[in-house]
Amino acid sequence: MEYLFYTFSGLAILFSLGVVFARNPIYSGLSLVTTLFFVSGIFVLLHAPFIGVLQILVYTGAIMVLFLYVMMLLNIQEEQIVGTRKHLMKWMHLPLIVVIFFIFKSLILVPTFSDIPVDEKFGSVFNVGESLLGSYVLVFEIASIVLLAAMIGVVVLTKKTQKEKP
Amino acid sequence: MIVPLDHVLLVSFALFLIGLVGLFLRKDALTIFLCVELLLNAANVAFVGVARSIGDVTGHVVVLIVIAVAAAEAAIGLSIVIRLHQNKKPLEVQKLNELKG
Amino acid sequence: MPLLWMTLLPFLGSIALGTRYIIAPQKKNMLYPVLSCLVLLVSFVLAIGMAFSVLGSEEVIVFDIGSWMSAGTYNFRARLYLDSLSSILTLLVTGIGFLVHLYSLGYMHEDPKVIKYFSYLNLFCGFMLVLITASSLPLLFVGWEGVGLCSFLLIGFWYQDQEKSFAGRKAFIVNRIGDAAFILAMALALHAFGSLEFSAISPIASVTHEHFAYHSIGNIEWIAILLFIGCMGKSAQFPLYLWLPDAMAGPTPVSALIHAATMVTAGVYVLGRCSALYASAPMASHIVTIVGIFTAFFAATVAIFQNDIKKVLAYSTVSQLGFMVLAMGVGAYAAGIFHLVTHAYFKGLLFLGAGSVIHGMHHEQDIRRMGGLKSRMVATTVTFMIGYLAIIGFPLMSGFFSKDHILHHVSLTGNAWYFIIVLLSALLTALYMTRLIALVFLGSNTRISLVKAQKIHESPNVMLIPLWILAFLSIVGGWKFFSFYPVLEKLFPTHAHGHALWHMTETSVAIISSVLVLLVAGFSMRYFLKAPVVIDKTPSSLEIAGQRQWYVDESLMQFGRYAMASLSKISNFIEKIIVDGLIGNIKFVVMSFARGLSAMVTGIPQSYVFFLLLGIVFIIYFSIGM
Amino acid sequence: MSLSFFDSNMLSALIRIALTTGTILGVIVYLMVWAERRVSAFIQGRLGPNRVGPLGLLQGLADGVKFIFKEELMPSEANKFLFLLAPFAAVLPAILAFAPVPYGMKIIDGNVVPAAIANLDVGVLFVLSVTSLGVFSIILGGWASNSKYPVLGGLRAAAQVISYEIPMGLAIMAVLLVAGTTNLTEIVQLQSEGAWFVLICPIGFLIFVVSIFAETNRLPFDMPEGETEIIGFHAEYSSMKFAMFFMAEYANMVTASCIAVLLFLGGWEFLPFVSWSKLSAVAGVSIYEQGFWWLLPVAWFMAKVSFVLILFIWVRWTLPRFRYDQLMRLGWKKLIPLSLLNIVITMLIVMWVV
Repeated sequence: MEYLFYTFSGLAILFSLGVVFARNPIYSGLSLVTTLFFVSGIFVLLHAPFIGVLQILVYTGAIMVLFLYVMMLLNIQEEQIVGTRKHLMKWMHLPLIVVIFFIFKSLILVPTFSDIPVDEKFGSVFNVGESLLGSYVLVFEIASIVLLAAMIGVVVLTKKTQKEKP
Repeated sequence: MIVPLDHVLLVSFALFLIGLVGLFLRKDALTIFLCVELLLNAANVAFVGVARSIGDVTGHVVVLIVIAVAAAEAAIGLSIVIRLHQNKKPLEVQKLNELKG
Repeated sequence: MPLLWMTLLPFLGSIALGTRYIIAPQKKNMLYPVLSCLVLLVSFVLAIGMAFSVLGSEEVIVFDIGSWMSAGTYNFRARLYLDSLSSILTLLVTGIGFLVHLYSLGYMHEDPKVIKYFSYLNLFCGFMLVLITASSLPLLFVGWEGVGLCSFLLIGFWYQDQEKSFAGRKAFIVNRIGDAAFILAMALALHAFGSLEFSAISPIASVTHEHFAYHSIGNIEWIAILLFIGCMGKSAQFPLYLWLPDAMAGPTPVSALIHAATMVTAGVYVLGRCSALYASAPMASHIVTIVGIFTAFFAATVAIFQNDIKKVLAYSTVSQLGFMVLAMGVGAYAAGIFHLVTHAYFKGLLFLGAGSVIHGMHHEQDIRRMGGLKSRMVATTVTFMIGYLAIIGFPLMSGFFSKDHILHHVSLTGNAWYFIIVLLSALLTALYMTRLIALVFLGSNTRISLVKAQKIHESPNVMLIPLWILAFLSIVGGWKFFSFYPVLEKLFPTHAHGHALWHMTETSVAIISSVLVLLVAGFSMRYFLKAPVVIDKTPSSLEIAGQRQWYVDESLMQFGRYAMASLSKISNFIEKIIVDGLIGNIKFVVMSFARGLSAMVTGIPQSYVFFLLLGIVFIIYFSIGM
Repeated sequence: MSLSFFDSNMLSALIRIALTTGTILGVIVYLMVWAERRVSAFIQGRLGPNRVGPLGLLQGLADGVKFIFKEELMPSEANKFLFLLAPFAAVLPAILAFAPVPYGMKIIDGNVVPAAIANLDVGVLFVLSVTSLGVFSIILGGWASNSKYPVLGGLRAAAQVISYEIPMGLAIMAVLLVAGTTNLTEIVQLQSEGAWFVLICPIGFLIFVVSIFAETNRLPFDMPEGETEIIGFHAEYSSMKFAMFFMAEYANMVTASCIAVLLFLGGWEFLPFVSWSKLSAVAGVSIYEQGFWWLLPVAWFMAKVSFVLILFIWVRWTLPRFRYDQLMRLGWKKLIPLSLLNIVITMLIVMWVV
């Protein structure tokens, strides 16, 4: 089954490159959607079915729809990645350093974790739900408040005030 | 499923890196949003990976919260973009720098 | 209980008069001043009553008011304490106080604010009694301050006049300097002896040398010196005598009571009260003697050139105080206190006499414009003459006895210079007093303007009665029966007798001094009566110097101004350079730092992400990298 | 059981996938098209297609052939790739949603083996999330044809689908509350012992049905097509691509009705309080174990699904089409509050009854 994981992650990385280098924002949006699909596949393979499904339901189903919706609504034209090299280089050198630094760090650090055999029910809805509403009920409530705030924010931002009404 | 953890972390880091590069590379606001979403996903992968290896469901709870917050952030971000568009402002990030020090 | 009532009554009197004055300041009503005189009379009677039981015997009357302050381990108990020394002084204060009250009934009759005047006077007597009957230094200090306050109020009584109010302030400030030293002395005493009761500090009755044995000599010396500086302020010794001549700005009865009889003697009383302390502090006593002698001689020289009748008497007071202080320094505590008593008599008499002269001459104070008053004011002249004889030390007068004792003790010290200077100042006293008598009373009255000549009138009886009583006391004060000297002698510790100077006995000293005095008096009388007194002739530089107290007053005031000016200059420097400089610059530092930071905010999200990334790297590095 | 079964034998998985998709796309969708035309004709008092083949059964085939030979039109300047992608994006989620749906059950040596492609533990959620993917096809379809009207049509339809997703989700939540599990087979088993969930929360069922009409853009909510008065998002599509959209719609309908049956109408159970196990006890033969008897519940399940499908068609030809703002108002102002209320009610019921 490991090959499945590697295919999923390979494709995910491939499509995420697509997100970054696609000329047309719509294309990058769609490639992000496919990346999300593969990421949810990774989740399922890592014993997190609930998260995987939720990823599709919430992330792909709602957020990406929103993104595409807005992109189409605003009818955004293609954007030339012009002068990427200059633009790129000016900012690029630092992330590169970070990259190299990180790779070494993670390779050195990670083996300290040990893989614990995990029972069948590990990532199921029941388990995650239990801990979500059990020890992390406060976090759950705060998340709901964040969403409420976002809703109010959106309403306030997009409501056409008197003077703007065409 | 015996996927060693450092491979999962490597994958998540690759995604994070690509998102980062995209962030610096792209100019218009929407694509930058997408790259941010990519970053968040990379983080989620890492969380799930570690949760799987230490057998603790907390990782999943965190991912849930991250998704919720991402949803809120996307909503707000997009409504700002719409507002910008309505006021005929350019969407390129470089041009939107009135908030200068 | 009588002790409490005696001290309390003047306070009650002053409060009664004070409220009456506040209620209706305009309405003048002579009933209240009479009331205050009665109050003083009652106190005097009480004082006499207690004196009978206390004088001469070891018996002591104590009245415990209550615990006043408790500071940590030590708590002060305010107690009134009457032994023979303080009973003598109470007699003096209440007696002369009553006489002055009686006198000012007449003197202050026309003054609109007479009720206020009498309430202040009562207050003064009250505080003086507290000072005298206090059993511990803090309570004494209460009296001390109260008396200082009242002197300020009374000197500056006619505060409308700028110069008079300045004199009041000057008196208060100079006293404050003395009080500061007094407080330090108290502090040191508390530290050294652990308690401020006189019985602990300097038990008069049983002086035992080992009492002071286990105290470090340094402590005792310093306490004595600091106490003496306090007394200098109050009893107008050399550097701090400035305020007394200016204090003449107050009404004359005030000068009589406060600046002759009672307040100025407070310092000498304290020296007397702490005599055991001074007995075992040779260096301090030495300083006291020197200051006393110098003050006596200096004041006497200045008095010769003064033209204002009250100024002459003021300087003579300073000089007589010098005598008392040097007596204390020399160790003749009994003689010092006795001179204090007799001085109260004749100096009170002289001041009240001068008061009635001024009253008669309608506020004319310049003796060069007076003369030949003997024909117009017979009673004043006679009493004044008695006072004059007493002060110059005419044989068998009270002044003669007290001055003679002092001279004798000075000679006992074996120091020739001391004896000569003291004798010389005694002679000078005779000189300026004769000049005063000659110019004011005996000479011809050509100098008085005709207009004023007719109006000269004798003072009313209410002013003359006190004069006659004081005159009688000045004569009788020294005699066996009346004198307090034997009582005092018994009270104070006998001083180790050095060999007498040129082995003179007491009587031989008396004879020499009185002969010299009479000679000087005679010659000066003849000189002053003959010499034409020209008012507007340009005074010789010597006279000017004399009048201006050899410029001591000006120089000291000048020094004060200079000290303040330089102090302010220093603080100004500090403020300008350090404070402004430093704080001013901090502003620039912060500004430049802020400008640097603001460059970071470029408005482009990417740059923010860049810094975000930087942060992540650092966090990772520090958390894991180490 | 879920994943292990999957990776145990890839072959059986493939067979099952082929079997189900084939039956759905081929048989059921085909019959649906036919049934649609017949029932609508019957409602309108006419016979409907009966010339081609017995009772017009082959009419669908004829239409299919017609579509294939139609000219492939492609609007100029249209975004080629997306234009082609849209129809597939429509069909894919429709079929994918059918994966966790169990249409029967067989007990092999003691443990329950649901007849489903993948007995997912998160079954219900999976269905929900996949149906929400349908929106992509609508948006892409509209936008790819590069002309104003389809774009607006697409966005309108997308808005409708999204806003009706919420009441559907909440209705399902109510059921989950009662069921306590998201595994579809377990839900059906629960209904076999107790009462069907439609009896426990009828309002939930009502809301669910209304919202699946909207989800599949069926009348009275068929704003996206709206042949008559408004241009839907697939105006530019023709022939095969249009057929794909059409097929996707019917596949969605089938899946939605299966879910409705599973969640509310007791799945393959016989009658509300009469379950097959009871019947098998009475009839002496255990239906689920022996031989092909387990196909009887499957057939019963199919009957129920067809009943719901007929309901679809029936409603389509009786109710007038909603205006867009009425439609949205119904969705947001009426259905969502109602579904929240429903959840509260079911919660109370669950607390008292269970």
